[in-house]
Amino acid sequence: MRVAFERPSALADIPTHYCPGCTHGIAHRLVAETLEELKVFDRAVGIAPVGCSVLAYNYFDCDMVQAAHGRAPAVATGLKRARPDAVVFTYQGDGDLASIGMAELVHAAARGECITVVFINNAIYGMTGGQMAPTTLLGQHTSTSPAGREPGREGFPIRVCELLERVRGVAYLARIPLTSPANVARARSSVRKAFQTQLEGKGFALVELLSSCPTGWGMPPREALRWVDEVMTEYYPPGEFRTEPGDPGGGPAGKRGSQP
Amino acid sequence: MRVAFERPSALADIPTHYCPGCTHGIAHRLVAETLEELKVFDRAVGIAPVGCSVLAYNYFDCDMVQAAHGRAPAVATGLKRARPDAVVFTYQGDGDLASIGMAELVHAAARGECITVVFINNAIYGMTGGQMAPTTLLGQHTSTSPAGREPGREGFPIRVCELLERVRGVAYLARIPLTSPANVARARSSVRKAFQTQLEGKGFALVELLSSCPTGWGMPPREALRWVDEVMTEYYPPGEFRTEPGDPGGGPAGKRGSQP
Amino acid sequence: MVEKRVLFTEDRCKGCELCLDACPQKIIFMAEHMNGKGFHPAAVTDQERCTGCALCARMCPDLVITVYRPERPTKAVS
Amino acid sequence: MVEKRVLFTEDRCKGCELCLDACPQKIIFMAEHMNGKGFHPAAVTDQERCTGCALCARMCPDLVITVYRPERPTKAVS
Amino acid sequence: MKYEVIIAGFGGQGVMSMGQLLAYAGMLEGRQVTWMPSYGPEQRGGTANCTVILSSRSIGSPVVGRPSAVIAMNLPSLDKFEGKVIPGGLLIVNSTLVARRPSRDDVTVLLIPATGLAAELGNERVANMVALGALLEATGQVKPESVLDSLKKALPPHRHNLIPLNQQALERGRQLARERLGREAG
Amino acid sequence: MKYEVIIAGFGGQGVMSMGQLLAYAGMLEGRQVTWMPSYGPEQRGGTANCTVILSSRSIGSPVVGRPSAVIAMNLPSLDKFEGKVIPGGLLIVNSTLVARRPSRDDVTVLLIPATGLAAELGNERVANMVALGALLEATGQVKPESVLDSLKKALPPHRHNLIPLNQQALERGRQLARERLGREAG
Amino acid sequence: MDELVLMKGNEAVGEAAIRAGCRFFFGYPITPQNEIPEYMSRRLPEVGGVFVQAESELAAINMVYGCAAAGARAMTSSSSPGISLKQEGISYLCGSELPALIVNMIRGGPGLGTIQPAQSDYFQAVKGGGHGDYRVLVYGPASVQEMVDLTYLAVGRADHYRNPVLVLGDGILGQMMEPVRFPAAVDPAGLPEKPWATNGRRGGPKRLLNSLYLEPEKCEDHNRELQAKYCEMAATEKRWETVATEDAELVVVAYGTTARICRTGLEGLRERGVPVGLFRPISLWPFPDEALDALIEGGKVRSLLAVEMSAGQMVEDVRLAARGRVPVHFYGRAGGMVPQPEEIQEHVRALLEGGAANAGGL
Amino acid sequence: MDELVLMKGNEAVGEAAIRAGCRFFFGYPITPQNEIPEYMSRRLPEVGGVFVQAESELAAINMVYGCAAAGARAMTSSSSPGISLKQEGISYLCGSELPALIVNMIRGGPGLGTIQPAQSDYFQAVKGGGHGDYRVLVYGPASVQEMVDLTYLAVGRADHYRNPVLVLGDGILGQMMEPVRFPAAVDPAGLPEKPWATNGRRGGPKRLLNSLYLEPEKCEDHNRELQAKYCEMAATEKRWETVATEDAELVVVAYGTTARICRTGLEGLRERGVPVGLFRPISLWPFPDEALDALIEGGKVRSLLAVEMSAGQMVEDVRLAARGRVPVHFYGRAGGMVPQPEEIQEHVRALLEGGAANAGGL
Ligand SMILES: Cc1ncc(C[n+]2csc(CCOP(=O)(O)OP(=O)(O)O)c2C)c(N)n1
Ligand SMILES: Cc1ncc(C[n+]2csc(CCOP(=O)(O)OP(=O)(O)O)c2C)c(N)n1
Ligand code: SF4
Ligand code: SF4
Ligand code: SF4
Ligand code: SF4
Ligand code: SF4
Ligand code: SF4
Ligand SMILES: [Mg+2]
Ligand SMILES: [Mg+2]
Repeated sequence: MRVAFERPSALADIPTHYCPGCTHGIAHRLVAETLEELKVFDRAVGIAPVGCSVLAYNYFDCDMVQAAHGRAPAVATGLKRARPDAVVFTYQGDGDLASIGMAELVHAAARGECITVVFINNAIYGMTGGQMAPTTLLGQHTSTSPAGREPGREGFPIRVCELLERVRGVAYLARIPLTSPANVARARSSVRKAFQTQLEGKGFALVELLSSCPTGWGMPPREALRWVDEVMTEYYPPGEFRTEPGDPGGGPAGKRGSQP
Repeated sequence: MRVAFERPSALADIPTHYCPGCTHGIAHRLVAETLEELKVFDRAVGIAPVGCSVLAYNYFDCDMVQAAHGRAPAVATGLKRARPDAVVFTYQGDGDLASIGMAELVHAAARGECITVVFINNAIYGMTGGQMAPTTLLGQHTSTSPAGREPGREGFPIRVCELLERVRGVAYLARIPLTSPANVARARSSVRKAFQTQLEGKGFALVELLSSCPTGWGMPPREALRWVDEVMTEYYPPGEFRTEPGDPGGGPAGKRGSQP
Repeated sequence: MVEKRVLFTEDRCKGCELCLDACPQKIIFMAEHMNGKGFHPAAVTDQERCTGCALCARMCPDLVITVYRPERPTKAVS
Repeated sequence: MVEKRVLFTEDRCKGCELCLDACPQKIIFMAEHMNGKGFHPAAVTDQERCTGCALCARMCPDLVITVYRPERPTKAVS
Repeated sequence: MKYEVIIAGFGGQGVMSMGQLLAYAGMLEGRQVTWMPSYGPEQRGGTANCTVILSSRSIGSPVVGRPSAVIAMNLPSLDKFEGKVIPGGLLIVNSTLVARRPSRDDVTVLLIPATGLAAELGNERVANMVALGALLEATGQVKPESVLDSLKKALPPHRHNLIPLNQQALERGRQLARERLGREAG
Repeated sequence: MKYEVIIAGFGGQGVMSMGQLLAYAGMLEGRQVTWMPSYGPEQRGGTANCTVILSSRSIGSPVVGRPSAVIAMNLPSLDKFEGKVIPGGLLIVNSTLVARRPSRDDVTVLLIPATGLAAELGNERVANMVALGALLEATGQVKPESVLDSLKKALPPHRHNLIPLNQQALERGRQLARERLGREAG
Repeated sequence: MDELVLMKGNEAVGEAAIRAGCRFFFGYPITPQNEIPEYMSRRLPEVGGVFVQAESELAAINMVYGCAAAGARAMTSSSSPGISLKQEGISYLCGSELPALIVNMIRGGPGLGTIQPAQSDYFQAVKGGGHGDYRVLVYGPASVQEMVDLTYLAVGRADHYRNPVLVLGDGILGQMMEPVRFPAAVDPAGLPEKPWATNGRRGGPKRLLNSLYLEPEKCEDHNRELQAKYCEMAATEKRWETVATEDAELVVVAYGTTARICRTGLEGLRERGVPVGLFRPISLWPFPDEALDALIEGGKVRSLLAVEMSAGQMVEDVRLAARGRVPVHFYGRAGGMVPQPEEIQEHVRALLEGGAANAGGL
Repeated sequence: MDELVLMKGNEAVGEAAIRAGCRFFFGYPITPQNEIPEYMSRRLPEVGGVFVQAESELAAINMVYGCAAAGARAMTSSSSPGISLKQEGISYLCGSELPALIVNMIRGGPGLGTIQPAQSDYFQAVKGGGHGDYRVLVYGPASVQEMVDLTYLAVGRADHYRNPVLVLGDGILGQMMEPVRFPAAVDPAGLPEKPWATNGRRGGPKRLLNSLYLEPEKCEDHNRELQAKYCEMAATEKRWETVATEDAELVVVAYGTTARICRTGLEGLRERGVPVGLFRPISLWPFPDEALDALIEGGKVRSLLAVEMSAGQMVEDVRLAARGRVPVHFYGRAGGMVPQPEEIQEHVRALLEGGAANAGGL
């Protein structure tokens, strides 16, 4: 018998602190497998965020730096500029990346920093106990949107890929839900492309993984995955938004008014 | 003889500190005229940024608040939430709004705050003496991009309207150059719409005014206006990007994948 | 006794049941007993029905599952 | 002497010349003398050629210009 | 006088609310009280605990190194807190989930199969009330009625249907403690 | 000994570089020097000034309340600094642009039509060198050769063609000062 | 709600602020103070108020700035790293003279540190973590009831002085429950007008809220006025408590949670006849130095022991007050560790026996 | 470049950092230090370095964090409001024990304040404007040459201690030109390896840079180690200068720009036979307290006068060192106003004649 599946060696062989059924674990594995597959584990440096995945610094067995809440892209910038031969990735939740860290994200993208951002969108602040995230859906109840998110009060959820799609400097951009073996396989291929983009020096790469937070959502894990598939993907359509660098244009009222 | 044109009374009758030919002065006038025209001067509160226009607090004769660099949209949010009947506008430069203030901008937009943002894009940091701005064009020489902005070193210029076009919560969005009487008339109509959007409670409104900084660019004023028309508008196409609230969608690779 | 194709590191299992839905053979079930962490761990007894497709393992957030496959490749999805 | 249609508050002028390009009549010129700020101010002497269109005023960043128009509207752009 | 209790168990076992009920009851009886939870990032599967102090005088430290009593609802809690009970103190152990016997011989040990008894009553979730009943019986710190009064205040009206079950569980705990302590019904 | 000069004028008149040349020249002559600009947000049309101190001992404050000499290249500068020159000090006024006569009678006043003379030499921008020449002549603080040496160091090689013009301007200023002071050529 | 209720410190802070007429909360989650925003998101809509979860602590403090500019009573809360991010904003609030309630439930640092309680943000709070010469009134409550009372007071004092007021708690005070009674509710509609508030001229004179003074003379004048205000605060806002200091030879100086732990420890020593007392600063800025001074001048005190959940910060203010007249010792725990009464007792005993040196703990 | 050159303080700082082997600059424009980023944007590419204009001060300090994590010598600079925004980042640098050079060219505050020089960020610098117990080595240069020397030193000390070092200048020091001589250039390639740097394992053990310690015991241990390091710094890094203090009855204590102004003033007094001296702290943290102590113990000094461009911040450290043995007076200017030597002279004379009270200026 040969081994058809085993723990990637890029992940430390210790139990994680994540809740039962939390897809952070799947995302970790995809990154670890990619580091091995692309043979870059040895020059990889990961930036752990502030969020449930802060302890990712213990799980990824490569060099790791813990960053202040939201600032991982800035930390990654400093690191990558000092060591262009390092393979630098950040691993960030929606609160970290899209709320407090919005400026650092957009500017790292616009600078076209050759880094890979793994973005875990679980529509909530898991770590701090289930508060509203910038990606919390309309109507979703959280501990700080107790009556359900209502645009007039709590505003609209932010779509990170759609936003970054408009930023020149971005070279790869995709969104995949971590909800089934097929989707996980797709996610893995996207994670791989996001690292390859860095290796080829093309620019900024981000993969958004639609994830579950059974605890924060108050749902059993399987129901949580169904909710991702049925509710989240409606507002956050999966797919590849960008696969090459270039000028995304835009322009007034849909016209692509600008030259590349 | 009747008066065909005179200083709007919403502007204090004092000389400004702006350099000769700086279009900040034109932008001021457009805002002041709009406040009068819409008869909202008396309940207007302006938020002055940090930038050449910091002293706007002296020029606009309505109530004014000076905000920390980049935080005007957050200050406006606090003010508008406390006094929904006030007509709140921020007046911000490109450094203030698109660099240090990127997170506050995107989030005020996503919350759909009923405020009006007047955005002066002059592709440079005027106040501090001509450093690179997030909107500085590729190839443009500034005191911190002395060899000309080069994407691999200084990244790409950010298009604010194109970016915000993807943010739900935005209700009005336009870009106009302040380069000729006809364009100034267009700009005036856009400024007016941006205030009307607020009055109708529709959501977040922003007008980007392509402006000149003769001093920072090292050009005579008339040449500077030509540069706006000939060079800036190429990367920053003028026009209305959004005239109503609604879901801008987006979606992977151009597909509009999401429901409104 | 058949050779094991799918192995669960029981003490790492958090009983989330995500592997259940992933298995095309529907052979994974939750054990009656509790593991050291207080969870009912996932298990497979019907080892010969396992195709070694590893779909369960790819959905397990906690790397509980190791999968072996006979040297001659099966037809299952890889 | 003709009634003035366009009036320049000379001391506020910064000599930027933006009004020059704006005037369809091309009657604005920069004066020889300097104002208190050290700039050569803009001026119009050919008042009767002024249509009162106010385009100059709408381009002036410094609100130097006030424009008057005969009560009976002219044909000029408003 | 001051009485300090640490209540510990898995996240879902209701140890926090057990402590709150005790503190609330103490307050209703006019005593000084504090309730202090352990808090941490959401690390499910870990153990949670809280400290309740009941006192006739104003309470200094809400954090207690050596409690008068410990309720251990699971094994990790017993492991962690067994050694901390003061000599002569009380140690209540949820014997349904905890296989081993405590090793302390200088404290009163009450083995209460709280989870089992709660299951018998139809809902494992009231295991905390069983354990609390045992504590009340063994210490006499607050009256069971005060705990029930607290429960009424704590539960929203539409949940008041749960009160009888909780009362039963509390009684069951008291009864068993009485038996174990060889006391007569009071 | 310490010599303190304030040089003031419009933004474009080269007052800053005039100060820097003076300081550089002082440094080349082995003296202690400081150059301190007024700095502010870019408010064009305002006045700019700098302070140069030349001293045989280490310099304490680089900021000077009462300078030994003032060069006023425009009217606002004269208004602002006229009163600050120490009694017995020197006041150089760019009389091309400044219509009024200074009112101080306890200082040496040199009216130098610097802008006019520079225009005569073909470039208004060397007015600062004319004024500097007058200062050198009147005070003897540094040698003209040191200023020219400084100029060579300060200008990039492709601008060295400007040196003769600057030298002429410096000379013109010295000459005029000599005349005004009733001195013989040195 | 005059009755006694059992409440978490965090929630009590929120309710106290509402009672004091605060209807606007702008904040961002961070442990161990999440119950404050969570409570406010539930409660404020019930009383016609507004809760906004800001995109960051930085945005939150600037929303408070805008809200206060409009004349409303506004607050924010956070814990250590989040409070660091507010430092520029706090300096601006002081510069523009805007009232605000700021709550810091301290956790151990530096950096991400730990989420457990600490008192290591004392310097930042009382000396000023932001730029420029400014002062913030700082209260250090020691119980949930005092959190209520001082929060309530803070809201009023902020308006009175047009200055931010900081309530400095810690993880324990935020997380613990104690019985509390709430003061009478203030109706925000009944509060006096703020003529300086920028809510639209509405026929009146133009108002400007600003901290920029390009001319240094004007900026110094402005600073002089601010300093005069701080002097007035220093003269009138000092608060403290003493326990058994009359005949004490050794006085422990501690605030907040640490003070109540020390009290427990000292009660035990007193029972055994050890002549110890407790001096508890309640206002941390202004530090109640004259009261401590008087204690020293009383002549009985032979030494002071500052106890903190930090590496030694308040102890500097104790030393400043002591001016070398009596030795000032220090005992501290850090990184989320909470001292136990027994430790305090041992340390005091060692000191009285002349054992411990002029440092300790940590 | 061993020759003397006339250079602006801001540019000299940049060149000194490069000489010290710093090849990475991350910053954001702000007056009065814009010449630092401008100089670096020109110079760094010439020496194979990298200049990044960050989107904000916050991003800049976090880029420094990442760059330092990779093992490189990195720096940032700003002025007061921008430094406030870096406080969280500075706390993180200390927590993760990362070296960095930070330059603050102070301007008057609070809020937007003024762009003119001040010393009102002393507390923030030396007490810690961020959260948690941490210390940063702080140097206060008084001339352009000293800016060069101390910046050069700072880069090395930062690496030595794995701790940020702050150079605290002001608008004057940044804007003025003085002749300077540069020390020998350090080749960054020749610097010792940093085994802790996270630049990819490359066959070695895993490295982690982190400041989170969820268990308070571990967090306290970490704090204990940090404190031990700070103690070592306090024991070995104190720097100061004295001028004519041997027989001085009144000693002025001042640092940076203020110190050189005081020196001018005091020279004038000395010429007239007034027995005054100057004590100039060069390291602001650690404050050279023992040296001041020795001066007081010397017995001649009858009073101290702290002079600052602030409302009184360093004066607290002077008081702590004086421990009540001699009176400590204060004279300050604020909001961008620079004291003149004559003011100092007058104030000193008034003090010696017993006129002025224990406060002054402002
Ligand atoms: C400056 C700062 N603000 C706030 C926090 C508290 N905090 C920790 S994690 C977190 C949010 C985590 O949410 P997210 O990024 O979505 O990650 P998740 O836990 O959902 O994976 C917050 C607000 C902090 N540590 N630092
Ligand atoms: C926190 C902070 N950072 C930096 C500055 C310095 N600063 C003042 S204005 C400005 C940029 C102005 O540029 P922009 O917003 O484009 O306005 P402009 O002057 O071009 O109109 C900067 C960086 C500051 N005052 N505060
Ligand atoms: S709280 Fe949510 S995101 Fe965090 S570990 Fe638990 S399930 Fe995962
Ligand atoms: S520097 Fe530029 S933006 Fe500022 S006033 Fe001058 S021209 Fe206008
Ligand atoms: S390997 Fe495939 S068949 Fe075997 S248990 Fe896992 S999912 Fe089922
Ligand atoms: S997916 Fe993994 S953790 Fe979840 S039940 Fe299956 S084996 Fe256990
Ligand atoms: S009003 Fe019209 S015609 Fe008259 S000067 Fe102005 S632009 Fe020319
Ligand atoms: S546009 Fe205005 S400021 Fe410019 S030259 Fe004409 S009148 Fe003067
Ligand atoms: Mg999340
Ligand atoms: Mg700009």
